[in-house]
Amino acid sequence: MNFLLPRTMGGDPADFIAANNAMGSPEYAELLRAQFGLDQSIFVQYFSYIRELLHGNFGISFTSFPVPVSQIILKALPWTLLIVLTSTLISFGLAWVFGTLAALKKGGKLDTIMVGTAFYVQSTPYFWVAMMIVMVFGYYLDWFPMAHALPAAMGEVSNLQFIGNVFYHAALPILSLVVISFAGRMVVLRSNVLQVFTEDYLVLAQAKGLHRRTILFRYAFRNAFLPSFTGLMLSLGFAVSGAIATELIFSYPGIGLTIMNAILSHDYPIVQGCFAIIAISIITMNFLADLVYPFLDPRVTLD
Amino acid sequence: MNKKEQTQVKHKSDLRMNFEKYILRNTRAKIGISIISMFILVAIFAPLIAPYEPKAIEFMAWEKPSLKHPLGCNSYGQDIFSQVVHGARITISVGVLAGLLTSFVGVFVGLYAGYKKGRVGNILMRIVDVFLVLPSLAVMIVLAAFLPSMGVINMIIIIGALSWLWMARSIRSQTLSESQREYVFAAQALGKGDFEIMFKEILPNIFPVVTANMVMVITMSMLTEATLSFLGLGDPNLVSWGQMLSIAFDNSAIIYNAWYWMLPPGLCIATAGYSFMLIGNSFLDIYSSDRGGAIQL
Amino acid sequence: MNNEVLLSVKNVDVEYEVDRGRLKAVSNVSFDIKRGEFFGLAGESGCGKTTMAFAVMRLLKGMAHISNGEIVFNGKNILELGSESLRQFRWDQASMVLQSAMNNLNPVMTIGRQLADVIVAHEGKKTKAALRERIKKLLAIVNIDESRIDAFPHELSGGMRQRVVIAMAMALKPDLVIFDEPTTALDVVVQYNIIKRVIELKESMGFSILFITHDLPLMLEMCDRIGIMYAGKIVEVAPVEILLEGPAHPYTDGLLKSFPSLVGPRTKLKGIPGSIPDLITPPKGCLFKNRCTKRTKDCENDPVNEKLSEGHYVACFNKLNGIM
Amino acid sequence: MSEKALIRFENVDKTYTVGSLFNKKNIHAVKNANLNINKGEILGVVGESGCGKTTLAKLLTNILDISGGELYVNDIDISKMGKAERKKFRSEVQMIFQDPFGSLNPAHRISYIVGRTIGIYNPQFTAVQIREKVKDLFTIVGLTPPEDFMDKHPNQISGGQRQRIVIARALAVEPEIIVADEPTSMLDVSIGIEIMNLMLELKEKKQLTYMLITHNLASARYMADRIVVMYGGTLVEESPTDELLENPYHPYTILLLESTPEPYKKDKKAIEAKEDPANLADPSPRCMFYKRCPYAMEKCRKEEPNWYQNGKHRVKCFLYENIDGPTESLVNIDVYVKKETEAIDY
Amino acid sequence: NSTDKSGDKSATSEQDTKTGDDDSKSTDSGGSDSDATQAQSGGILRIGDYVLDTQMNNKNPYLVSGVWVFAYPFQYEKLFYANPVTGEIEPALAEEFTWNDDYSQFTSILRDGVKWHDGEPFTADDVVYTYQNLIDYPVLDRYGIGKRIKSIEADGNKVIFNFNSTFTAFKNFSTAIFIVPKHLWDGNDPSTYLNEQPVGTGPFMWTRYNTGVDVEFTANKDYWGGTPKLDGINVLMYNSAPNLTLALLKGDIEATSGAMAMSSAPEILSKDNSNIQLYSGQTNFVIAMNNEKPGLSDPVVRQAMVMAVDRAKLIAKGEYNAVSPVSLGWLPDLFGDVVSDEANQLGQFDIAAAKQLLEDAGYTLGKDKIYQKDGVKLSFTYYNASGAPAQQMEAGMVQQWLLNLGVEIIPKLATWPELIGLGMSGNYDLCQLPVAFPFDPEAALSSSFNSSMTAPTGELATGTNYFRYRNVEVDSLFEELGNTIDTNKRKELFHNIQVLVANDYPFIPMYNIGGHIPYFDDEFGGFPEDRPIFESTQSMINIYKK
Ligand SMILES: Nc1ncnc2c1ncn2[C@@H]1O[C@H](COP(=O)(O)OP(=O)(O)OP(=O)(O)O)[C@@H](O)[C@H]1O
Ligand SMILES: Nc1ncnc2c1ncn2[C@@H]1O[C@H](COP(=O)(O)OP(=O)(O)OP(=O)(O)O)[C@@H](O)[C@H]1O
Ligand SMILES: [Mg+2]
Ligand SMILES: [Mg+2]
Repeated sequence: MNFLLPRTMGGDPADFIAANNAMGSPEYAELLRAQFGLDQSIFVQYFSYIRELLHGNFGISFTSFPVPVSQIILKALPWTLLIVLTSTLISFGLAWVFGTLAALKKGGKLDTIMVGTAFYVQSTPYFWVAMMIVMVFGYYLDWFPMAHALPAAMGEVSNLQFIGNVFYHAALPILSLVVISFAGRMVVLRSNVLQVFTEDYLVLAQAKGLHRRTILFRYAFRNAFLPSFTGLMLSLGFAVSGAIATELIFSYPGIGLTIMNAILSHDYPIVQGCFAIIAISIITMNFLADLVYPFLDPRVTLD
Repeated sequence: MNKKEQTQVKHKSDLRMNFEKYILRNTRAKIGISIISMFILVAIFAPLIAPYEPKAIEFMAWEKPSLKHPLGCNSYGQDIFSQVVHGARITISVGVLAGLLTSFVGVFVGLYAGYKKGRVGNILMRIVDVFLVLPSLAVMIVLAAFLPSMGVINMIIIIGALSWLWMARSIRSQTLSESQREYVFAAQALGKGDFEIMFKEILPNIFPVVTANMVMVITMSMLTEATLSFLGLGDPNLVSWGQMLSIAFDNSAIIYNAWYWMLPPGLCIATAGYSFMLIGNSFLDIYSSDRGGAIQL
Repeated sequence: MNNEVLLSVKNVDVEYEVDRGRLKAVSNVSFDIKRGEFFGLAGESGCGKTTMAFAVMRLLKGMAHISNGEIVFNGKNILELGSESLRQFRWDQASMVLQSAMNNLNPVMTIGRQLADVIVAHEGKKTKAALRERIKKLLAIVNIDESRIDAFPHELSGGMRQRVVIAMAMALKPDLVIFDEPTTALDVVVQYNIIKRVIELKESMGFSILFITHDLPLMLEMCDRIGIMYAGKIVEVAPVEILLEGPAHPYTDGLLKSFPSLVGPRTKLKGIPGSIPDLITPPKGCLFKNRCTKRTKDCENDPVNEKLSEGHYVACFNKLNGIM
Repeated sequence: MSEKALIRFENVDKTYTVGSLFNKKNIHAVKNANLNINKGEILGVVGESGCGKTTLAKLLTNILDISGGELYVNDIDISKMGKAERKKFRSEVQMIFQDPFGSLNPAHRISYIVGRTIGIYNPQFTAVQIREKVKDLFTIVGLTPPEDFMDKHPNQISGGQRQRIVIARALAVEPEIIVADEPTSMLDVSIGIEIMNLMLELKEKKQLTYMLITHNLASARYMADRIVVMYGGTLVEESPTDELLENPYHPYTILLLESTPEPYKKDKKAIEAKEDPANLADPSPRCMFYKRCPYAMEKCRKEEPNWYQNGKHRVKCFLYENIDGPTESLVNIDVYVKKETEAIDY
Repeated sequence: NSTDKSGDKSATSEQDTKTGDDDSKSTDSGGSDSDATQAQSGGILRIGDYVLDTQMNNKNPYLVSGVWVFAYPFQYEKLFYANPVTGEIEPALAEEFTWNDDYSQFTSILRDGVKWHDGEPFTADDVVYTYQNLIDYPVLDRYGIGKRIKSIEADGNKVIFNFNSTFTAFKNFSTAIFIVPKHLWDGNDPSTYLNEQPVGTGPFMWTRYNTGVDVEFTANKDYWGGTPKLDGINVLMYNSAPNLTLALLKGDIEATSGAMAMSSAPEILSKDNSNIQLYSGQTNFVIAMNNEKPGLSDPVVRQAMVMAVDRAKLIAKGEYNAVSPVSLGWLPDLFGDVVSDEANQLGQFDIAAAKQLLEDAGYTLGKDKIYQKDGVKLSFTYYNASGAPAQQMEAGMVQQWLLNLGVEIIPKLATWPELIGLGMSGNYDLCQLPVAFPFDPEAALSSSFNSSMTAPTGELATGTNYFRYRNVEVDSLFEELGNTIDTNKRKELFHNIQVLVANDYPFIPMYNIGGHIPYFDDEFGGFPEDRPIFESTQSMINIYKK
């Protein structure tokens, strides 16, 4: 499917390149097609794709011929992972804390405001939030850089400076992702906590005369976290979707942007490669989650 | 004859009962409904409300808000207020239609896979899982690049094609648990057909979930429409809120301080989506408390 | 058993705020439990038993509140306790075992930790070894092997989980243990075993028990005294022997005659037709009058609690058996 | 009885497959069940939770397919029915469920719930006819006047009334056989006894055959002509009701009897038994009760006992293996009597 | 090294080019000589470009895909340089050239003292090697030069090209071929060589690429044209034109490579010290008309449609006057004196006249206010790029104008590759797309208007004659042009062709895309005006920090 999906797009990449560079010469397009291996039948293409995939190759990009797709993806992936993972962790942590606070004071002022805001933010177009963030923090206030993952002409710097720079530049993209994903997560965690509050063991914990702190941290917090753990891993797939707009708006060199451009220029190998990588990483994440889960929840066993 | 009439009357009162139950009793639902009705009214009477033709390139570019142009003019010299008013039409109808399409497919697949299980159901769910692993926005972009250009219909199909996945999943899990309930066994023991059980027995019981899901999908559809437009995959011949934002971004509205161009469409999307979410959420609340859900402690 | 009153519930009302108005789940309920007594509370579903028990633990929250009366425990009105003294009161003096064994324990903590929590919360920090020693002993009293101390709840059977909760309830040697339908989810055999054990513990420790169940035969076999609740009110309180001979209230009588028996002739039983009135808009007078075979026009008034003999109270105008 | 029984279970097995792809387990919920039910009889099935009672009921009503053996109703093998036969079968065998709250679809009015059932089997009926029929049924199950109930939703009536609707729905197809799975366990006793009375009454009126499932021996005694005791997926004992209570053969039956609270029985001894739930996932042949049985022998762990039969009373237990002819129970209650324990302190 | 200024004069029959360096330096630095001297201290100019990481992997100037074209002119040079601002061809690595009589042999005399960035001397062998690759690897040869070359010989500082036949346009084409160093390339397959560390002869050397952020270039002190005044340049990467504009206005960069949101032009120009350099380029944006489709096959209809479009307003509203107009004669200013003014005057906006034209030709307005004749209704599909809002806005304007005329438009969207596909196959009525052409007027015209460069609708065109334009007269002029050597005669032929084509109205002109380079000159000076700021090696060396 990875293979077919991009190929269903209309238009021929070789014609496109030829038209833009060689007065649309069909002979030239034909030469390009041969170079890309697009002159063979779709089956031959498919089998060579599979063969290469088994060797860990994703083929060679058309639009940046003759660079291997894996090289392109490997360069982009870390940046996307950085912002996606960091923002997921931050938003999850915040959501956890605020979700619990809101649940504790269900119906209270904080709760009403938090939940209302969360709903509202959830229905806000993501890219718009990002745009507003660029506008305010990047352009007008100039607190953070508006683009790039690192400063221009950075030169040699110490590791610490390097990391500092990385996060200084990732701040706005991460902030925008956090703002958006925080809302949804908070609502979910809040209702998880509320759900846990209705459990008999929590009633019993109260009856036991435990300190409020103990009830909250030992009994409510952890149990409320569990149901959303697997969801957390799955949500990374969405986060990548979110990354497309982020990277576009923040000129951030990640994989979302790579996909977007590859699709627009019909560069099948890159599209295929990105989809494969994303699918593989999400599947791996889920697998890891399944491995870790038994340690968090003793009810689940590993077998 | 008489009987039939009677049952119809009954039916109505049933609807009214549900209406009262789900909507009137719930403040949040009331707020949601009123906001959304306002938007729908604006959409319907757009030509009467909007002072100008939304696409007419008649005025000075970058005009600031004034009495003549409440929200100023955009970079081409189009009246932004008129565009916002007309945008309600496209954005909301894309949302609603995509929501309906999604619900239709999602409910069918979800019910089928959840109740009948079997091979077809399993394959369907496999497909759902496979697609869910891919970043949906990217797949939508591919689809957008693939489908022949048909404007709004295109947009609706693209959004619908992917958002039914979640819906099918949620309906399926709901159906799975519902089909463990004894009334389903009872229906089976009575010899009712599969489709009667799926649609007449199970569906009415998960209806609030369906509705809530649908409402969420509507919100998501409006957001997706905006995002796709922003990425340049929308239909430029239509004025939608997403399209407006897209053009605002592309034309560097930021450097012109054109908040009057960037804020209103975004706020409209958020507000409309918010009101849909309110409705959906209050449905779910009532549903779960109907099922003896959370008892407060 | 001595005659010292441990718990005295006086004219307690509990109301729930619901959509349609106020639901009086417990109204004007009074009863005493003596030190060392095994007191049962029986009645149809929804008659307010759990609400009553929660009121004694002051666990009612949110939409429920105790609108009237007092609950005197060991001479102190617990409705006046502040939050810290309430915390200390709970479990230390009165502990509770809830209905379903499955959900009483936190699924992600070992039972040892959960037992330790109780002890630490009330007796302060202790060394690990001392705690474990204490917990092992506790498990032993409910016949659970000490090797299970680090087990998670899901690794135990339903009966064992219920035993763990019982051990937990005993941990601080409280004066009162409340059982709210502790065994309905369990099989008769297991239920029988557990309750016998509880009685043994009670005998040697001397605490009192408030036992709530639907299962009247069980109660009759185990309890010293039984309160029968109907629609939020206690209609009769009587020692078991009196009930077995013949109750005074028509409702109690109907209830006792609803249970088929394993012995005696296989006669046809009658049951009690009808159902509990709506507690939000209760009818005037005796709440049972609509289902009562002995109904007279007196029943349009509120019946008052009458003491018939030591420990036997009834609220009815048309008492049975001529006991007077 | 020389004639063939109305319902015959012949070596019926049912296994559920559970677990994930890599970790499949088979749960043997019903094992090698042999059982006859005669026309007009009430058969009680008792046993602890999870021993397979509901499964047995669902097999008989064909909600579940059997995994092995044969199950005949009216001499038709119900696992091999065609479409028409199945429809006829559905009108012969009806089920009443444990949970009156769950077995009525909350989305429909009760008149629809019952009426639709009539409609399925009587497509020729007009709406008016159906309504009349529904009213009749409501009257039969004691919901009078029927007009008061017709247009209500299940959640607007009480539990006892709901269970009456369930019975009315079952009667709507005029069945021969009714399988009742703990029909009163969710109801208050005072209500439950009325339902039992109603069922008994209907049995006389309509010549019904019942399979009544309960975990309460006293209820079984109240209703049933004959009682089957199940343990761990197997039928361990079967006997006419009075005989079973007087002269229980199986160690488990006796444990069950002694553990059932009975305030009116004098001189009850305190008993104690091991708790060790039967493992239905273990496929090896054995007596399922051996772990808890005070009489357990080496054999019990390795083989499955055969039926020992004494007239209409039969048992699956190795204690009776070598007995010919009628016998008294070989199980003494004293094996369960609790030993004195020393004073407890902690 | 940069002493040999005399060589700047070209020895061709074309008029003298100005000797760029000295003149432009003196004009640009004008009254600020003190600044210019300070400039020796260096400074790094920051330029923003719309470029992606995927374009940074491959620095092979032969390749067309995945490369970053903007960076080549700093590093590599060609034999000659085509200046789009003046429309002239200037000497670069070749100082002079000579043709033989029938224009089948071209001799270029190379500049002395040129060195590669690694210090190796630049020789005739490098030029031979570069061109030989075009012959050996057709996939590198997008203009099909290789197949017209018979042989290439090096002779001291001369390179002699022998052609199969007359090849007057060779010099023009040579402005598109970057010369690569043989000593580093030899032995690699140039069609897949990534050229990780580019080594050229230009004024700036590739120093470092910081992934996804920027590329640093350092000045080549040994540059033959003089040591650049800057220490280096730094090109920052951006993902979109609006982001570039933002960065420019925020001051993160001093100039952009040319990519910018057109709508920001007025705002940029309103700032102090801001400039936008405009020049025409090698891409015409047009609304292609399929001359074979019913209705469109009538030249009168085409003419009326051209006249219905207000090109000036289109450029003003749609592109904020940051582009130059396209003439119906096709050739933009950069071709200098071969451009026909007469063709440029045709098809002026006049809806009334356009309507009259249609009426005169027998078209009548239907009930729906759409013209029709003989059952043919003037109703056309109009393909347009998705994902390009400005394009779409312009399409909307055009649609309105055509509607005013009485022509119905059914708009449709397609992705860029699909649009090109439609153009090639001719499966369209109207299609709004860019058409690129090389720096050779003959090739530019022929590729789009020679009937041999098209194919019947449904088949793929062999060139960019997407219009299905066929005119026997034009074809014969092309043939004549191919056999004509005389410059003046050729000029006349060019004019005639343009006028003929223009009178057939085969397309609706929109605008020409060339350079529109915004820059701020508050901190840097020396930006040239007579040549593109970045595209020309010569201009880059004079920019200095104030
Ligand atoms: N959280 C609540 N909100 C509103 N009403 C409640 C709530 N909890 C209980 N009630 C109502 O209060 C009454 C008494 O409930 P309670 O749970 O005390 O009865 P019970 O005797 O314990 O019943 P059961 O035997 O079913 O456990 C019932 O009518 C019930 O519907
Ligand atoms: N659908 C199912 N899938 C897997 N296992 C099942 C399923 N239904 C029942 N079981 C298992 O089969 C065994 C018998 O179940 P069954 O419901 O027949 O017991 P039961 O005697 O009716 O119990 P109860 O008295 O609790 O209703 C149990 O161990 C149960 O866990
Ligand atoms: Mg209760
Ligand atoms: Mg069962």
